[in-house]
Amino acid sequence: MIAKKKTIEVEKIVIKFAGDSGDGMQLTGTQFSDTSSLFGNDIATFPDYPSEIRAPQGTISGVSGFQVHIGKSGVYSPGDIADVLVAMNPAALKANLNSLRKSGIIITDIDSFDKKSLEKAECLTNPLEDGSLDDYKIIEAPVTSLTKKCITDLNLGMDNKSILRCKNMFTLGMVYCMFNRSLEQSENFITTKFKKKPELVTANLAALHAGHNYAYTIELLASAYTVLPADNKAGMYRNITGNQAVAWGVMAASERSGREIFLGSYPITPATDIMHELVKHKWFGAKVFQAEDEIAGICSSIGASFAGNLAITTTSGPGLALKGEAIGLAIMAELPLVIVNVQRGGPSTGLPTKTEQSDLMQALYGRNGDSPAIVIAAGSPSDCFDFAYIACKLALEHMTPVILLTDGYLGNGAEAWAIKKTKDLPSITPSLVNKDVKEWEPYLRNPETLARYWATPGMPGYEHRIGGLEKQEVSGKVSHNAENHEKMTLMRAEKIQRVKKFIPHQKVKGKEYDDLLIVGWGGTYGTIYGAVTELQSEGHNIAFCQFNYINPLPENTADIFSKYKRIMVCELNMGQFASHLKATIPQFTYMQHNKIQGQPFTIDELKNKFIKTLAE
Amino acid sequence: MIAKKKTIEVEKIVIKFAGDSGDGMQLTGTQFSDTSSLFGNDIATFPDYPSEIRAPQGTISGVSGFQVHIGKSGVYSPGDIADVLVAMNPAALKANLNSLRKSGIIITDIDSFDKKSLEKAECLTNPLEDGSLDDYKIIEAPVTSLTKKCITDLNLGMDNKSILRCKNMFTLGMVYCMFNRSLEQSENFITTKFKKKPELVTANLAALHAGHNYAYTIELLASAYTVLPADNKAGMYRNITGNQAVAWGVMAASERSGREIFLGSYPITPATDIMHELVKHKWFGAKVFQAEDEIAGICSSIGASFAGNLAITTTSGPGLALKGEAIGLAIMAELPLVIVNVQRGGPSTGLPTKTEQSDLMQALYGRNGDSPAIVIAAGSPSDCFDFAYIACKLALEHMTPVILLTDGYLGNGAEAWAIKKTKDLPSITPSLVNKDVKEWEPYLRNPETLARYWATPGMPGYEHRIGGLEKQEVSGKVSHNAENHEKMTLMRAEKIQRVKKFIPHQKVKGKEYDDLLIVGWGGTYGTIYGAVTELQSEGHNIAFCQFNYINPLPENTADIFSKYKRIMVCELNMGQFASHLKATIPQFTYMQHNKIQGQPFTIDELKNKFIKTLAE
Amino acid sequence: MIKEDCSTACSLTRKDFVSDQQVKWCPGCGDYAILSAVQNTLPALGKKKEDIVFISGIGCSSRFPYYMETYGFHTIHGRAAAIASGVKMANPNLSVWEVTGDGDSLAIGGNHFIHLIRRNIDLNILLFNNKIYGLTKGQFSPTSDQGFVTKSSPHGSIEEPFLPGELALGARGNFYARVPDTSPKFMTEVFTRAAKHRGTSLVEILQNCVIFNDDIHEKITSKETKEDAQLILEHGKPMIFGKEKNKGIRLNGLKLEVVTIGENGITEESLLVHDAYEVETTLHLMLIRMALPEFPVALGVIREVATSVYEDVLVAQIEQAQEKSKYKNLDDFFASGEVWEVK
Amino acid sequence: MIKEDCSTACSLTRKDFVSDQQVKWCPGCGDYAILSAVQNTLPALGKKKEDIVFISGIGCSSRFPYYMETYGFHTIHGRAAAIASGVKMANPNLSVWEVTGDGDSLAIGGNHFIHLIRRNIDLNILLFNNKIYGLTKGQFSPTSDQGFVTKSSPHGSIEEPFLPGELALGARGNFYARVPDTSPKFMTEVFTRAAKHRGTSLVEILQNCVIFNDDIHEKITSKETKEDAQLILEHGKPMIFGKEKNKGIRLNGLKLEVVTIGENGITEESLLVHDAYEVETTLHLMLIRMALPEFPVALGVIREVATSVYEDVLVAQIEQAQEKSKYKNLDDFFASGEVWEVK
Ligand SMILES: Cc1ncc(C[n+]2csc(CCOP(=O)(O)OP(=O)(O)O)c2C)c(N)n1
Ligand SMILES: Cc1ncc(C[n+]2csc(CCOP(=O)(O)OP(=O)(O)O)c2C)c(N)n1
Ligand code: SF4
Ligand code: SF4
Ligand SMILES: [Mg+2]
Ligand SMILES: [Mg+2]
Repeated sequence: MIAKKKTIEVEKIVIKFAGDSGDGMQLTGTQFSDTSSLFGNDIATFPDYPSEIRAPQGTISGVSGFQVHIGKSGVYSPGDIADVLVAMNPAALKANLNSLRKSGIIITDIDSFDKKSLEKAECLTNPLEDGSLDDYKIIEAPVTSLTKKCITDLNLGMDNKSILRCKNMFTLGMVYCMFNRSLEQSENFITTKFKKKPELVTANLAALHAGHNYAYTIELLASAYTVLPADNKAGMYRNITGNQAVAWGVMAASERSGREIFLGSYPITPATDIMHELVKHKWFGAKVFQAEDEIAGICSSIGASFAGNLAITTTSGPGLALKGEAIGLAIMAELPLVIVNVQRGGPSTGLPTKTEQSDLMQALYGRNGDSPAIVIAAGSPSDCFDFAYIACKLALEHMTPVILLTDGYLGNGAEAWAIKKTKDLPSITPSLVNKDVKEWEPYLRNPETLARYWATPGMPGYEHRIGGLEKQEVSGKVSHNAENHEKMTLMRAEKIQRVKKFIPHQKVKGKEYDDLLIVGWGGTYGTIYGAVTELQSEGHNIAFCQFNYINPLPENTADIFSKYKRIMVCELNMGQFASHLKATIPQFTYMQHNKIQGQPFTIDELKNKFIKTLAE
Repeated sequence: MIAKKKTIEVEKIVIKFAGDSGDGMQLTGTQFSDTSSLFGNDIATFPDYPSEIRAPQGTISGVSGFQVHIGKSGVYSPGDIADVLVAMNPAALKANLNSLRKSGIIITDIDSFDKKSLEKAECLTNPLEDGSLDDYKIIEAPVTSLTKKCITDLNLGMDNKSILRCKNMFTLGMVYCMFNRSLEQSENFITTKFKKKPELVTANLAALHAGHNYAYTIELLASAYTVLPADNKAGMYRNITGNQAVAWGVMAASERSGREIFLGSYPITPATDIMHELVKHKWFGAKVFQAEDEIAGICSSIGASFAGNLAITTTSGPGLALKGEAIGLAIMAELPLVIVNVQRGGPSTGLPTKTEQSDLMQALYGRNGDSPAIVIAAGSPSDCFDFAYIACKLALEHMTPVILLTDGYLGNGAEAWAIKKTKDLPSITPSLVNKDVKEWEPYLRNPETLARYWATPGMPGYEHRIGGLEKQEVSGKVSHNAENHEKMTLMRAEKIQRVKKFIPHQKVKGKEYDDLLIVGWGGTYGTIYGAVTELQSEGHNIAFCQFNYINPLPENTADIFSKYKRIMVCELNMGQFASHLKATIPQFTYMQHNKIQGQPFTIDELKNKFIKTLAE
Repeated sequence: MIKEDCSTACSLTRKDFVSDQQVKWCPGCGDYAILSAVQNTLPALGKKKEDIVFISGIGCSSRFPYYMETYGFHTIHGRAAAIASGVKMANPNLSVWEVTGDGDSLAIGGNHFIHLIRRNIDLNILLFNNKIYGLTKGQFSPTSDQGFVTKSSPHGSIEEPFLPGELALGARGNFYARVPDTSPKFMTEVFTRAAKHRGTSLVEILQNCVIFNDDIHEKITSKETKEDAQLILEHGKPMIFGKEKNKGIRLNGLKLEVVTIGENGITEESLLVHDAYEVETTLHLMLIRMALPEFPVALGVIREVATSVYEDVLVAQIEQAQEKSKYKNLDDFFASGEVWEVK
Repeated sequence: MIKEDCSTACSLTRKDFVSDQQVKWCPGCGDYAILSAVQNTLPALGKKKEDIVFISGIGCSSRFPYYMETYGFHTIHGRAAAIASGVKMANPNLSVWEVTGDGDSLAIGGNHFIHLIRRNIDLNILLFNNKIYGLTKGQFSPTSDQGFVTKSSPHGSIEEPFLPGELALGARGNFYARVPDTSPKFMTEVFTRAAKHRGTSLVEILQNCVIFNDDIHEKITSKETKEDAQLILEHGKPMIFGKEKNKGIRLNGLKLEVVTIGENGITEESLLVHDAYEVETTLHLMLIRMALPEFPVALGVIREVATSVYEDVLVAQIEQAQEKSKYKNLDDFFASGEVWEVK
């Protein structure tokens, strides 16, 4: 179920600033490109003035734009299509929408969407409300009112018009924050430019900082994830973010398993959007419970699972830490449960808006006792659909918690998704009791999967008690017996290992017996894929395999590894998957390439590393 | 600081039942030994009647006893000295105390310690209150009143005297529970014996079950830990349990570091006794806070650490799971903190009263992000003193959380402790700011340890803010900078690795280049030691090293491993230390011997395993 | 083994609710009487056995579900309220009972406790208040009195205890009752009322732990004093108590006072009449706070106010969304929005 | 860099409490005014800068400590109360302030919140109640109104909100005050009272989040309506409010009512006089529950009752134990008990 071939391009990004002629968009664009050059970027820009010199304010013909293409290197044009559109009013939005890529980001001044402006822009309905922007990521910032507020507070004695001229600096501040740029260059610029008018220096600086703080506070993310749908199969497509995809995957699993959805969760960046998405779908019967904390989130889900629902809980790193004890309960009670962890930078509160793969060990081991669970990881935003679906399937069929790892980069990133028909998805057969069979006990197991048979409240004749104390095999009664504990511990371990028989073999991209096998897992799929295929096409002896099944690992993993001279594990942490491989498949030597910067890999950086390694 | 040579003997245990002639002690003892034979034990018994046929009730001369020596094999005598004394009244206690080993268990009927009985037993003060039993583990059960209650409730129409005759069955039920014996043999016995008097069958069975349930409910532990102080050095000794030793070790560290103690904790078996011990020592200034939950336990400790105290939190498995997020905060804030985890059987609530070593992975990895902490483990009850002390020393000197792992077996087990003078302990120099140095920032580091310098509220001029977000190196301000995050992540890792330079080299017991190196860690020290030394003295080529420093591992570990043909890791879990070794020192092959029965290893079982392995 | 489906065929009796597990509390523990009272309560509720679920945390009290021949889940410490909430939301047709202790619900589980009550999910909470941590062998709990000496407070506890009823009303509670474990019939009555109330019902049971906190409720429950120590509230009835049934509670300004009928012109009419249905919590709180020796302890259903129930609204929102939905099914939804075709 | 030790030498001003960090809240956020009010409060308290500590959880509000030139700790979500408790117990000489939000303290941190209040540790809690999760971009919180539409409640929130004051008193709270972020001087007054009160002081600040819940307190705080909407309580003063200062609060049976002075024979004497020191919570709770439009919203220090403080007793127990101790030092203690010698 790995998503098809695609190229991911993260080093380059096109930003278009658009507004009314009076909005100072040229200046804004120039500032951003100047700062980016200083930052070390390659840039290409394209100013795009209104054709009429004095077009009426607020109309489409009055829109002025400035496009900036920035990248680490190799930027040769201002870009055909924008990734980010800053639109100061409805007209600017309307005029530039067709040159924004699907799933691109729109930053807009919500204050400018009043009736009059919409009319001037010839909008019959408000595009922010009529659903026409469903496929974009919209950031509605109150630019006008916040700019006003922050400057009025300073009592500089400026008139309204002069104050409003600072709006562009507010927007610029926001964009700087999103792209991690320093304010310094523009601060200097402002100070110099308005040297003679100190109140303008103060006002513009205030707006710049206010915009920056605003973006910082509401944790604006620059999801610079551009997927070029290179060789997509024929079919219907739509865009999807990773977080949306998780929600939809669970909905599909609900449909195919016949189990109602229950999501118990507590908001946390960058996972909250899964809840936001699912709660929209009450029409589908999804029950979404915003709990008082992460523990109540997972515990309510465990209760719902006990009662027979398809139960999910979603969170990010610190939240997963809080759920550890309860995951242990679900393991002991052998109840189906999906735990989605959208990883962010750690430890502790860490870097909440940045991406990282550093919760792998926590997913494997973050609870007391020998307590194995299935751990899987999605490779791309649209992949999140597939692996959320698989997580539900494995949970329901194997009666166990499944931890699905995604990350901030995937969760916020968008990608074209080949629309699935639910009937084409693999079937899901929850491990329910067979009512025709007379013999049933709570811990009687399916001999093939070792999953126990699920009986849920409401079913007459199956009344039973379970709990977190060690249980007697078969009967499920409390047992303190020594041999039984060993038996049950091994049973729980074996149950998870058996999952190997139900998951696909690991695939490799490349020739057997190549020099170097690159190993990755989860959300780094796109960049590693990009780097390796480029090197392969350049004739290098390099192969690649990206893991989605982390625990258990696919059956043929050792087999694959045995066919390569060297193995290098690339990941966005200090080497957690490498540790896992060493512990589970110790017979090989694993080189490591790690990046711990809260940022995804880039193709160039990987290529350089791989070329160097190949030459060693 | 590893405790000196000693032999641990857990397979054999001597229990003495003692009471008034009318209390039915002979019958009780016989029942217990019969059941134990059926259980597969080797037994030897010794009935010990009062010399006077009808000595006055309640007097010492009226005490009747029955001693049972049980073991897996090789029981040749009823035993010289008892490990457990069941004393039905003060006289029985007094008469048998001198044949009970120090730190042995006394089970006594608290209801029988009234003024009259004490007088009859010629006790001037109540031994339960006058401190004379300080060195024993006393279980004060309300045997008389509970027996009465449970039988009276049945309305059998029995008189008081007949009811009280069932007291022995209550006690027997308790002992069965403690030693994991089935009630069946005695149930059959009672049913047959009183066939003609159904009310006696009912009453005696009720008492037997009530005693069993009582012991079960209050989680009586049979701490069958017998230490034969084989070749102790000259000096003063006293007995100490592992949990007590932890508390005392912390007190000693407080004395030597000049930092006041703060313990924030929440009760949980088998860790609660550390809190119970420490709270007694208000005279020493120890502040003990029974928090509302485990999270508040650790968080209050983090607050106390921020404020400059020697801060500790104590718990067991499920509680450690709840503390994960907060441990991450202490790692990020780089504050000293000792987390003591007394391991018990997992997963989930698991086997709360049994021992296990299955929280190792949780200690290493149970929190979000790359978040390394020091992990150490104590090897014996008295060793808990040393390692609690070391935990405090490392925390204060390296400014980091330290997780100390003990287990239920160590915590409840007792051992002779060579009384330490605080001045003979290694010095502790907390990483405090040097007030003579003018340059200080919150994350300025000691170049040798990489520990930051601690400034605490109340110190003028050092006002500063820290937190759980990633910090700028040196300044400690919030930073979202990519390179800085990588730098800081590596710094936190390196800080822990540096500890290697401050801990002793790992020692080996045995010859270099022997056939087989046995590796253990923590609380299995005694049994592995026993098994290996016996095999060595029998001429086998076997060596042994027991790890107390888990993360980081001692510097010479790989060196040691390289000198043996085969390495076998023995532990009470599914192989967590083995996994850790594979991940950190992957160049060796590790065989495993695991026991997951909530029980310690036994020497015989290890010897058999080792002999078999040596022969392979 | 699957039991025969008798629950629909024959009418249920107490015995149908007794499981095959041996009850493992200390002899004399108050928990036995509570178990018995619950088993006596259920048959008359008209719920099928399979539609009843007992959820507990950890503690002596929390072993309760094992002894009930219904669905049951003995979960983890403090989390029963959250787990029970999930059970009820997942299947609102179930009769869900949370069994918990003063440690389980008011120490580690305090947050779930107040949030459950605030949400008013239709659950019945049986809070066994023995003012001690029983299972961990006797530490003071959040309901233990100040000065209480235990293993963890050898110099006496420093903490002000919660009054469970007061905390529950502070968390916007709508049903609160208090009963002693010594009155079997009274318990059954109150449990029945709790079960019938729609919304979160909290029943605090004054439970005796013979081992670690024996007789802590003795002044309230002992045969000799109980008539003077207990004010048994009945909705619509004047607040009378005492051996001679001649004592009563009267309002004096904003405070309550104990008066004697026949003295100083006091008649039954002078007394407060209990109104459990009153929305304002003022008087209910005063009743909850009455304490010996000045006052008798108020028992019975103190507050019972009907208001909207969480899962009712949840289900209504879902039904409404389903009616209004523009999608017939999931495939419909997936194919909606901005879609394009690759050929 | 170590700053010069000025705190003892010169007297402190507002500026001494301004840190070098750029304040990063949205323009117009109510948090600015609160920060300023706190910085205005501290100089007059007579505490040295180094003896003041700000502890926060996570949320917009919880960024507060960075902006204060004192000791500060921005901890993890919901745990500030527990961490602050540890700080205070470790060093009772410190003036410890907990800064927290409605999500931080009443959602994830609810348990620590009620337990801190029950224990009555001498801390000052500043609870920024904007009735929303700000930092995570706008989900309903435990104080959000029923029906509130947010990203996580597109069909309207189902939950009954907590009243922070009511919950605090349900948890045995002794100091509770409420102030709007729009009244700088009033905030400073109330913060000063909170600081001076020994025991846990809870100040609920009606804070405006311009981004996700703008104007939620508008009816209370707007210039036009505030005089009619606010009842500013002062201990010992009659409860008068309104533009014309002619409205008042009177007790009618067990309920409050709004009356107009001069109408129906009402005089100032008919009105309730505020008694913040009253131990019984009855009237305080009624004041806390007063809500628009029927009533004005009660502001100021509603309850301020002196009672024993946790850490005072803790320290006293330690001192007593030290006095009575039979051990001179640790070596003494180690060598006590049943000791034997091996030769
Ligand atoms: C996470 C966790 N922390 C602590 C414990 C230990 N523990 C079990 S029950 C209990 C308190 C029980 O008190 P209460 O709820 O009053 O029940 P009782 O035994 O008195 O009926 C504690 C602290 C645990 N099992 N799990
Ligand atoms: C363990 C954990 N769970 C969730 C979060 C995400 N989170 C951060 S702040 C917050 C709520 C903030 O609301 P509030 O306390 O009202 O503060 P405000 O931003 O409104 O000032 C949440 C849910 C987190 N940081 N950590
Ligand atoms: S310890 Fe107390 S509460 Fe627990 S079973 Fe025994 S008597 Fe009951
Ligand atoms: S999001 Fe709201 S609460 Fe947070 S800083 Fe902005 S205005 Fe203030
Ligand atoms: Mg209790
Ligand atoms: Mg808020």
